[in-house]
Amino acid sequence: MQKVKIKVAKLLIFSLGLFLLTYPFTSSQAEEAYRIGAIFAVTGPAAWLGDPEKKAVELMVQRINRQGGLLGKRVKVVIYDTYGDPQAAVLKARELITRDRVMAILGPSRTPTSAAVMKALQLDREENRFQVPLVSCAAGRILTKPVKPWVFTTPQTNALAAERIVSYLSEKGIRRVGIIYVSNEFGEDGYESLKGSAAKHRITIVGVETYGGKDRDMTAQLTKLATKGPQAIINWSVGPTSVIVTRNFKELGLDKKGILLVMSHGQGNIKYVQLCGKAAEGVILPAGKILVAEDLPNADPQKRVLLSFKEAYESAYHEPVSHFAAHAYDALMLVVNAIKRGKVRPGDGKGLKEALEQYCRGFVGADGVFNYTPQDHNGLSVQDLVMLKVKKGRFILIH
Amino acid sequence: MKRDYLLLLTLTVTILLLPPLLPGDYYVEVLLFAGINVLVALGLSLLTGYAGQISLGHAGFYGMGAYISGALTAHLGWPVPLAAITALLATAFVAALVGWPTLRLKGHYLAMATLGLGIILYILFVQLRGITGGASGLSGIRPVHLGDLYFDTPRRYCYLVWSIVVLAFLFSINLVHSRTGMALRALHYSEVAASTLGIDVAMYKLKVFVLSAVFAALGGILYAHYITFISPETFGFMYSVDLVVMIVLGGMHSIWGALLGGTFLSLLPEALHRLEDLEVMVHGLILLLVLIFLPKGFVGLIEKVGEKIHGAP
Amino acid sequence: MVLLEAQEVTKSFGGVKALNGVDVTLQEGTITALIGPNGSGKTTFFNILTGVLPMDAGRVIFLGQDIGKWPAHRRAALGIARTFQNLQIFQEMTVLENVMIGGFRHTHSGFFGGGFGLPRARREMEQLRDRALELLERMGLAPYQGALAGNLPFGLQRKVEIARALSSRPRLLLLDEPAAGLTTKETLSIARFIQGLKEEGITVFLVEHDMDLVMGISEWVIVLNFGKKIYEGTPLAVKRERSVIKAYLGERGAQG
Amino acid sequence: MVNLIQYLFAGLTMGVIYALTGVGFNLIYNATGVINFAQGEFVMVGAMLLYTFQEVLHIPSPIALVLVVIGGIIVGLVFEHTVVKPLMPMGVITVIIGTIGASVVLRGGAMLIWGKDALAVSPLLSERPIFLFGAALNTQVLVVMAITALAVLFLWYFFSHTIVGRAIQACAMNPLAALLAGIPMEEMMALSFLLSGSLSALAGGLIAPITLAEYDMGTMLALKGFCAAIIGGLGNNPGAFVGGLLLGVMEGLSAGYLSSGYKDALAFLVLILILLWRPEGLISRGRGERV
Repeated sequence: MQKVKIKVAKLLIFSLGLFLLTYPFTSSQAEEAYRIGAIFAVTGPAAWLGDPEKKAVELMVQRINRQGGLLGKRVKVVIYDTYGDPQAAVLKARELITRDRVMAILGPSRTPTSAAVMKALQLDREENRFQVPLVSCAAGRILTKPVKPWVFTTPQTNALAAERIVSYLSEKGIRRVGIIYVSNEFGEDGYESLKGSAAKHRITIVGVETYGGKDRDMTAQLTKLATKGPQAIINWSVGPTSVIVTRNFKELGLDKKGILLVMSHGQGNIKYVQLCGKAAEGVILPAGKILVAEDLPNADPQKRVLLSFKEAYESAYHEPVSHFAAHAYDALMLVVNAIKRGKVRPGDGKGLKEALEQYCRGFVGADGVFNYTPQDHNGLSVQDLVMLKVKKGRFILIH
Repeated sequence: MKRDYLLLLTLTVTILLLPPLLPGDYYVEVLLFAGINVLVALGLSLLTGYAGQISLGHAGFYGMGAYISGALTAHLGWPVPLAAITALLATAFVAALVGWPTLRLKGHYLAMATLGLGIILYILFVQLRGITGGASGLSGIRPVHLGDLYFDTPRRYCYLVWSIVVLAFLFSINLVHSRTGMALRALHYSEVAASTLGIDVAMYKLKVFVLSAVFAALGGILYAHYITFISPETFGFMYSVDLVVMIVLGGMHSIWGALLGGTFLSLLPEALHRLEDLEVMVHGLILLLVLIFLPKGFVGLIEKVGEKIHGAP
Repeated sequence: MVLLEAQEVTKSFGGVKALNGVDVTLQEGTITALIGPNGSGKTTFFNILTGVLPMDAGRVIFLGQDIGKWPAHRRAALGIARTFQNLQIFQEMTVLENVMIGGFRHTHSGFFGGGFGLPRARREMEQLRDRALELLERMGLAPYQGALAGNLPFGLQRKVEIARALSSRPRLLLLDEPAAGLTTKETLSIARFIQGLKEEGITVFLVEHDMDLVMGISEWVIVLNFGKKIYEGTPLAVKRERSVIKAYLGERGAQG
Repeated sequence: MVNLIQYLFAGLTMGVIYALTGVGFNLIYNATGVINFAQGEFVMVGAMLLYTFQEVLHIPSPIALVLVVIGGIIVGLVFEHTVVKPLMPMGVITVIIGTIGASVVLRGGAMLIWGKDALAVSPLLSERPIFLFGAALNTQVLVVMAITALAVLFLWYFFSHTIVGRAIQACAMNPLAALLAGIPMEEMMALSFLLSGSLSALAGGLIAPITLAEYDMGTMLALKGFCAAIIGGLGNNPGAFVGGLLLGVMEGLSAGYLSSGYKDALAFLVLILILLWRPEGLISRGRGERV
């Protein structure tokens, strides 16, 4: 008799433990509101992407609700952290849909996490079980080329940024270019895009080098590239590694050898300039207009939008607004715009998807003027990127 | 022996009843990923818990299973079962090739060597872009289906995963209670004594190493064919560390430690994501507290509770 | 019949010559003792015979086969079992399991058989269990079968190690200081027990310091000093041999 | 030819960082026989503290570095008291997992205190590199190399020529005998953690200008620090110094001449080869194991 008692005790402990751990998550009753979910890499190796994105969305939802909400109803946003891990992104996306009953998901921040969510929830198929559109803040081509029915993206894709750089360089008569990129999804996609654009503009790539996300010294790779006689070196990376490349470039005195250092739109963040200190002087990069909002000509429709967002963000968080915050801002505002103009009812994911495809033409966002169509779920063009130069610690508009 | 079969029966019953009880697909998916973690941790429990050989590189074998099976179905369009078997054989072969020299090492040195192996495999997943899709990841991995029965809903896949976990536990229980299992425990406590009893210590260590690598690869295959998109960082050094933490928290001295530790570490992040920025720190604190207050892990705790009720010697 | 013959066995650690061309012949069914002062190379010789240590030169012939190069586990498969000077029992396994695994060489099921619970594997486990229980009864260890070997007092742990060695039904049993740390009463029972083995046809080769035990039960005694065999003979002859006394008690001792 | 020198300088830059971390490992390994997975986090805390003292509170660098060392001592002692001491009796694997848990706690804490962005720290000497044989070398590297050499010299002298130093070694080699010899084990262990904590924190402060300070910079540092310690022979401080430089130079050359993608793979391959053929490391004399 005693033995049986233990068996039962063990069974109970095991099932109870499992159930208790999961029980507290049952969702609160969903009252009448527009429920929008968001998953960003708030912590972990890609925290510099997710953190500003989360802040931007929280800020704008507060403002919308303060100004009477959307079509008279409150906007409720649920934000989870994926720490940049694809498995966690899939789990959190599923949780947003099945438990929090959201009608749209903003994010994730990185291409692999976005691709994992797209595949797991079958968002690349027209008919899928969940009928919830994903508005990703990642720039990878896998999300938009060819178009995925339920996936939209807001950042300027690597292809656009690469095209902007290469066309600018060829305009300046630069024919020989070296490329160095970080061996992650952003770097690889950037390299592929640069190869495509360079071929189109008949620019020869004299050398290619890579480095790891955690590497802290790239003098070897830069020296090797310099020996190939490039007129410009393009670095494609995000985060601290780009600071190291910029510093090493200066230490090696490559700028004195007349080599131009070009960064990717991943460096669209004043913190990058602050971290590099004097080493960033003279570096050029493509970026969204948000970084030079004040210098934009008044006729530019984006100026008003950018200035109000920039002012709101910087007064709320006391840190300079970045490119990545702009991606999340656009993701939210595109959804809000589609709901408002398409009169989409709360919870109608399919209605929202169609509204995004119809009512987001010529929509003035922070990253540019969006033209979503059923065939193009990125909707941006090369004109949405401007060329900037770092001068005395600030970005100035040069093209 | 009989006790373990009863526990396995308890697990099977729990797994059959649980998915329908869970309120939404999200929980089923958490349970599914927990099953995959438990399967990989079970292999490590046999290797480290029973045979005493530490490995800090098993995420590499987990990744091999995922990438080989994934690439075969994505690039060459192989049927899933064939790709899976090929992945298991390839992983077993590499594990044997690599295990033979490294298993001569002991303690820290073995831990360092396996750590190095895991990182080398990770770097291969990133650099062999033609096959693995590099850091941008590999997509287009075909979902699992037997004939026309598609395992594409979380619930069906959860049953698939946990049925494999139950079979793996059945295999492990038999193994642990067989002469082979005793030989593994013997060489754990004294390799010299074991060899003088006729146990080919080097071969036994290699076989259990390959077995644990195959379990890891099987976990990788199940992961790849569910999520149908994989990228290198899932198979990095941190997962190898998580695996060891799972068996230590669960209780290294018993295969059931892999079940409890694996499930616990899979549920912990889900329970903590309310804490946002605090999550990382709380995660570390919980690990430390369990280590300090539960020397033999959860299984040890349950055994102690059992002893109190049972009043065993 | 000669069971084992060691010829010219040599082994050195760095500059130190632990064994210097030692020849030993063991007749089947006899009890032979290996004695000598500390550091004379006794345990090293044991380790070489059992393959735990490789030897620099020499040959080891067992039942006509040269097993000099064989690894420990292959020699054990021929029926060579041993105990250790510094106890090597499996602490976290029960006494029963320690003795069961002793019979390893008589079973053949592997990972495949064990894992899938094939009938042969299950039968083999039953055989090991029955054989071990019978042995434990004989050695009076049955009451401790469920206890962890590591928790037993020293004397009992020694007995468990011997039981484990016997569980492999060896043809040659090497005992490395079986009486070390035992009370006189326990030493007597070990002596009687070893003689019992002789009736079962097991050849015993033991290293021992307890002269009463050595002289009491061995039919042949080999004396080592500084890695060289200085004498071998019957216990009586060895007792009187001057060179042996000199080796043990030094010059003046030998005169007295 | 200039390229070769530049690759060597690249190697030296990272090499000194690996060397310093490797020495930090040895200190704890020598005292407790444990590989401390939180060693990388000790270095990270040092880098972060320097940022706070030097960049935020604008304390002049020499004094800031001293404060960083004091911070490192505190971290080392708290770590020993809360993690190592309670877990020691439960075996090596459990202690290793304990250090992993501690590294996660330190990382989480740093993220809360200093945020998630990388932080820049100005170097001790000038920003501009110096040019030797036509190749550029960051001045901070020379500073780090000089201090590391000094630290290794001090530790070598401390462990071989002072009573306290020998006492610590005795504790590691044979705790029971050390206890019987009347050596106060508690203080010896604490002293080793104090040394390791302070050295690693100093290392963090010194390398921050080169690598930037980031809350999750610890993991990769720990891995490479392992390699350095093992190449030099676990427990051998001069060995770790040379091992770190070797590792760095090898990475620099492979990035320059082979492919930079496989640089880390090569480093760990060398680690495994050394473990298999000379586990006692390239530099130190062999240490047999009694059967």
